[in-house]
Amino acid sequence: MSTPEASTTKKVQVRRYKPEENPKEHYLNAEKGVWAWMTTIDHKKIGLLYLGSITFFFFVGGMLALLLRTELLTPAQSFIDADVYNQVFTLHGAIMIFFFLVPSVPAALGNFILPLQLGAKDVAFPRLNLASFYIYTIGTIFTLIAIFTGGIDTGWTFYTPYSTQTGTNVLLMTFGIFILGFSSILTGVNFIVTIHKLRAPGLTWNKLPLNVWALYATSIIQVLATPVLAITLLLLVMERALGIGVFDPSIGGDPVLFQHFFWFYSHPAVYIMIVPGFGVISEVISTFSRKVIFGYWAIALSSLAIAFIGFLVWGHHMFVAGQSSLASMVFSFLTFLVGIPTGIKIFNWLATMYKGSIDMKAPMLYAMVFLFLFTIGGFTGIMLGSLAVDIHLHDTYYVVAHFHYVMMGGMVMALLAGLHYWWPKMFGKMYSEFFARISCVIIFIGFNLAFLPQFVMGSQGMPRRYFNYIDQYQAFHQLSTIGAYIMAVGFVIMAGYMIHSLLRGKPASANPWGSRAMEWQTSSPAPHHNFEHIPVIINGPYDYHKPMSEFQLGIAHSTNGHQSFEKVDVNVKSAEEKA
Amino acid sequence: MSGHHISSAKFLWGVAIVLFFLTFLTVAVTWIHIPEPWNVVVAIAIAVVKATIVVAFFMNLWWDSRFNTILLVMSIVFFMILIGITLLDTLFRVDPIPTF
Amino acid sequence: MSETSAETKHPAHLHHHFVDSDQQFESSKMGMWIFLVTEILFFGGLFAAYIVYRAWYPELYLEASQELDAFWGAINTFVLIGSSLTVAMAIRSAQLNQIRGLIINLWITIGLACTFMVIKYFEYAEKLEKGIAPGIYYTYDGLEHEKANIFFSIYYMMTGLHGLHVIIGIGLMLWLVWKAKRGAYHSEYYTPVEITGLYWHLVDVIWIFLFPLLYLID
Amino acid sequence: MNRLTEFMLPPAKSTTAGEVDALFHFINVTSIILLAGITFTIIYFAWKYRRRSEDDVTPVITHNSKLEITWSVIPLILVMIVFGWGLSGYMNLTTAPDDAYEVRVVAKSWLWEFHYQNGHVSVNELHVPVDRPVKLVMSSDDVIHSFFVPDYRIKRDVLPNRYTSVWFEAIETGESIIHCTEYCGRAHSDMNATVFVHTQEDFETWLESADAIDEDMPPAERGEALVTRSGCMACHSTDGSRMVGPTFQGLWMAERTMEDGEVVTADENYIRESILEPNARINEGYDPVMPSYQGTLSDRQIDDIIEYIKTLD
Repeated sequence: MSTPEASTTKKVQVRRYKPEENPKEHYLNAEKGVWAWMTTIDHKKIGLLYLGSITFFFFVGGMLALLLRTELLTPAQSFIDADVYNQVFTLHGAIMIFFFLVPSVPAALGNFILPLQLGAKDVAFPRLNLASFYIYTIGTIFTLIAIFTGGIDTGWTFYTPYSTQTGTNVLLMTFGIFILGFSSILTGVNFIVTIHKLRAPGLTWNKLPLNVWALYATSIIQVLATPVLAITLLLLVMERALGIGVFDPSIGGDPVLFQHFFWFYSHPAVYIMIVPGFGVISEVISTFSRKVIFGYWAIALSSLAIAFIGFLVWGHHMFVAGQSSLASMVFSFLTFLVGIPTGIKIFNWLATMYKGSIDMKAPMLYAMVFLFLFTIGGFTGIMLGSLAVDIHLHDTYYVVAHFHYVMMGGMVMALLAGLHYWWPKMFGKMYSEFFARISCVIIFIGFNLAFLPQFVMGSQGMPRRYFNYIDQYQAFHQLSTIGAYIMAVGFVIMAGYMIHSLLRGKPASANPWGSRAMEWQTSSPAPHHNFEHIPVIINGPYDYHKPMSEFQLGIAHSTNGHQSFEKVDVNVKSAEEKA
Repeated sequence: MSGHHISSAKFLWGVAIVLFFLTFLTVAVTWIHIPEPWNVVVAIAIAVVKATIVVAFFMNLWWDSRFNTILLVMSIVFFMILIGITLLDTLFRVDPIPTF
Repeated sequence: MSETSAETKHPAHLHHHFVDSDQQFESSKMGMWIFLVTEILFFGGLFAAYIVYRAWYPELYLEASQELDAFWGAINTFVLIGSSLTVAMAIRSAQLNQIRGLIINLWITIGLACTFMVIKYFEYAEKLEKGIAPGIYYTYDGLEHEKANIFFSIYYMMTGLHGLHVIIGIGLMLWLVWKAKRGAYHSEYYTPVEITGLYWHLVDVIWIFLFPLLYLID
Repeated sequence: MNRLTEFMLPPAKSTTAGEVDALFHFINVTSIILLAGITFTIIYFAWKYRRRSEDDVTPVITHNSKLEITWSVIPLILVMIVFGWGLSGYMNLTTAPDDAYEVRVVAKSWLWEFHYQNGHVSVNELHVPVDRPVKLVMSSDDVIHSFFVPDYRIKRDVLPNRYTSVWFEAIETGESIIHCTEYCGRAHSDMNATVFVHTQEDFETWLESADAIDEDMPPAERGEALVTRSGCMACHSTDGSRMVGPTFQGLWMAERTMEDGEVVTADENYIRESILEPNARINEGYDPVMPSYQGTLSDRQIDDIIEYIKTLD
C-alpha cells in the first residue's frame, strides 16, 4: 500500500476467515459507560450517535408537520395563529433538512458502514469524526436556543429582505446552521480521504460497493457546496448585524443575489440528501435479488454525473424570481440533463431484478417503495423544470408535493431500507419481519394519501406556506392531513418493533441476507476493530456467482494471535490508485 | 515518495525572490495606466502566476500526488461555475420601465 | 487510541487504523487539501459578490479603491510572501531533523504574521477614523457614489475574514512551536507542520488575489 | 382529457394558458405511461422472480450496452422535447405585445395596489378589459412578493429594488383570484386580490367613474367601502378582536399607549398620520409592519375613513 508505483498484481498469502457467529465481544460492549460513548472515536458508535440524533430530529420535525397538517384541516385559523404557523413550517423545513436529511444517510449510516465496506478499521480521521458530531451538536444547541428566544419565521430558505427585516431570531438560527455546515464539510473530508487511502488490499476502484461510490459523490458535493452556504449565511448574519447591504435592497443590495448563493448550496444539497440513498438502494436490490448488479459503472458514474450536473442547475428555483431570461433558459436546459443519469439508475435497478431470486424482506420492500415514489418525484421534477409550466406551478403545493416525494419518498425510504438492511449488523438483533412489512405498507399508504392530493391542489393554484386558504382546497387538505396521521401510525409501529428488537430481538447471524458484500463477512455486531483480520478482496461485491468462501479471505492481523495459516496464494491488485 | 520532497534553501529563496519581483511588477504596472479592461486582466494574470508559484513550489504540489492537483483545479472550476452562471443572470437582466 | 496497543513496529505517532507512516502522512495531506478546497469556495462566495458588484458598478470600484493605500497593501504582500518563505523553510528544517531551525523559522513566521496584522490594524483605524465603517455605520461623505458603502462592506468582509484566518494561523503556529519544543516533530513525523504550512500558504494565496483586486484599481 | 383538465387545473382564462396546459398534460400523460410501465415491471419481476429456494442460482448479466443506450437516449429525446416546448411557452409568457395596456402594480405587506394611467388607484382589485393584452409593471415597497393568477397561468416575483412585469390577455369577462406566492410574513396567505375582467366599454366606464362611484353615499358609508376595498381588514378588525394591527372599534378619541410610552388621543390628526406614516408612532405591543397609504388614498378618502371609524363604538 505504501508506494503508488506498486499498482501491478502481487502475490499475497491469505486464509479463509469465517465470521464468528454471536460473538461475546463486539464493538457495543468493548467499552462501557456514557463517558465511553461520548468520547468514542469508533466510527460505528459515532454512526449510532448520529442515528440517535437524527431519529430525535425526525420525531421533532414530524410532530411539527402534524401540527401544520392539523391546522390546515380548516381554511381559517383553528388552533394556532399565523405567527406560530409560520414559525412551525420554518422549523419543520429547517430541522428536516439541516438536522435530519443532510446528516441522515451520510453521517449516520455512512459512518457506520463505510469503513466496514472498505475493510478498514476506521475512517481516516477518527477524532475529526467525533469533532464533526460535536460540531453538529453545538449547531443544534444554537438552533434550539434560537427557537426558544424568539423563534424564526423566514422559511428554511432565509430569503432576503424578509430575513433581514423580520423581528424573529434569524441571527442565532443562521449561525447555528453555519456551524452545522462545518460538521457536514468535515464528514465529507473524512470520507473522501478514507475512500482514497484506506481500502483493503485488492479493493480496487472497480470493486467498490456502489454505496461507497454514492457516498464518495455525496462527500464531493458536501465539500464543494457547503462552504458557499457558510459564506452566504455569514453574509446574512452580517447583513442583520451591520447592514452591509450586499443582499438587502433597502441599503442598495440585491436580494436575487442571495437566492443565487443560497441555491448554489441548497440545490446540490438536495443531492447530498438523495445520492447516498441511491447507494443504499443499489446494495439492497442486489442483495435481495441475489444477483450481480446490472450496469455497475453506469450506476457508479451516474452518481458522479448527478453530483456534477447538480451544481449547474440551481437557478431552476428562480425561474420567476427575476433572474434574466437567458439564465432561466440555461438552467432549464441543464436541469433536464440531470434527469438522464437518474433515469439510468432506475432502469439499471429494474434490470438487476430481472431473473433474480427476489426475497421481499422489509429492506427490499422499502426499496420497491423507493423506486415507485422516487420515480413520481422525478417525473414531477421534469414538470417543474419546464419553464412554461413552472411559471404556473412555482411556489404552489405542487412543489411541496414534489420535494416530499423526492426527499421523503426517496431519501427517507432509502434510509429506512438501509436501516432495516444493516440493523442486524448494528445491533446483532433481528426485528419482526411481519411488523416491518406492515408498517412499510402503512407508511406507503399514508404517504401517498398525504402528498398525492397536494399535486392536485398545487396545480389548481394553492400557494405554499399559506396559513389560510380558499375553501375549494379544503377536501384536498383534509385528505392530506389524514394521510399524515396514517403515516405517523406507521412510524409508531416501527418504533415499537425496533425497540422490541433491541431489547428482546432474536440474535442475528453474521450474514442473515446471504450477501456477498464485505460488511457481512464479519460478525454481527461487528468487532471493535471491524475485522479480526485484514480482508483481502478478489471479487466484486455483487459477484453472486462466486462461492461465499472467496469473499472471506484475509491476512492475519499482527496482533490478533492467529498463527496457523491455511496458505492460499491469490493475486491481488494493489488498492492504491495510480497517482 | 511523493509526499516528502525536500527543497533546497537556495531554491526556496529563489521562489520568494521571484514572488517579490512579481509583487513589485503588479504595483508598477498601475503606474503606466493600462486602459480598461486590460488593467484588470494584467493584474489578475500576475496574481495567477504568483499563486501558481506558491502552490507549486511552496506547497509542493509540483511533486505531490496528482489527485491533490485535481482537487485544487476542481475548487477553481466550481468557483468559476458559481460566478459564471451568476453573471449570466446579473449581466443580462432586462427590467421593464413603467411608462407612467 | 490504540497507540497503547502492544505493536512492536508501530511508532508512537501512527494511529492504529493506518498501515504505515506514509499512508498516514498522505491521508493527512489529502485531508488538508480537501479542506483547502472548502476554504477556496468559502472565499469564493465573497469573490463572487465582489465580481457581481464590480460588473454592475465599475466606476464605484475605481472611485472607492482610491481610499485604500496601495503602499501599505504592497508592504503587507511582501510580509505575507516572506512568511510563506519562512514556513517553507520551517518544513525543510523539520524534514532535515533540525528542530532548532524549525522553531526559529516558526517564530519568524509568527512575527511576520503579527506585522501583517499590525499594518492591517492601522489601515482599519485610519478608515474608521474617517467614517468608512462597514454597513450602516458608514458615514464618510468623501465619495459620491451612492453604493460606496457596499464596496467597503465587501472590503471589510474580505479582509476581515482573511485577517481572521491569519489570526487562526498564528494560533496554529504557536501550538506548533509548543509541540516542537517538546520534541513532537522530527524527520519521520512532521505532518502537523506540513499541513499547517499548506494552510498558511493558502492564506498567502488569497491575499495575493485580494491585493490587486482591492488596492490596485487604477 | 377534459375531465382531467377540470380536475387538475383551474379554468384557462387567458390566451397563453392553453399552451401551458397542453405541455402540462403532455408531461403528465407521458409520465403516467412510463410510471405505469415501471410499476408493472417492479411488481411483475417481484412476483415472477420471487425466491423459490435458498440455493437459487442467478444469471450473470453485468450490462447490455444496446439496452443502456436505448434507455438513455429515449428519455433524453423526451426531455429535450419538453425543454423546447417549455422554452417557447416561456418566451410567449415573458414577451408582452407592444400594444399592451399598462397597469402599475405596487405590492405592500400585505396588499396589492393597482395604479392606472389616469391616476386612479385601486387596492386589491385589478380591473382590466377583456380581449386586450394587459402588461403589469410591478414593484414592491418592502419585501419580495409574487404575483400569481392561477386562471391565467402567470406568476412573477415582485421585487423591492427593481421592476418586473407579467402580461396576460383575458378571454372572458368575470373574476379570477390573485395570490401572493412568495412568503412575506404574517398575513402572507391573506394577501389575495381579485381580477375583474370587463368588456372594453364597461372597463372605460369603470375607470372614469371609479373615484366618483360613491358620490351619493354618506361619508361614513363611503369610508366603510374604502376600508373594505383598501385591504385594511387584513390587519384591523371592526369588532374589537386583536389582529396584526389594533382594532378600529372604539378607536375614535380613545387614549392609546405607544411603544415609547407616549399616550396619544386618537383624534383626526393621529388617524391621518397612522394612515400616511404608519411607522411614525407604533401602538404598544404591535409591530411596525403597516405600509404607507401616501399616494393611495386621497385626503377626502381619509376623511371618509375617519368618519367611518367615528361610527364604530
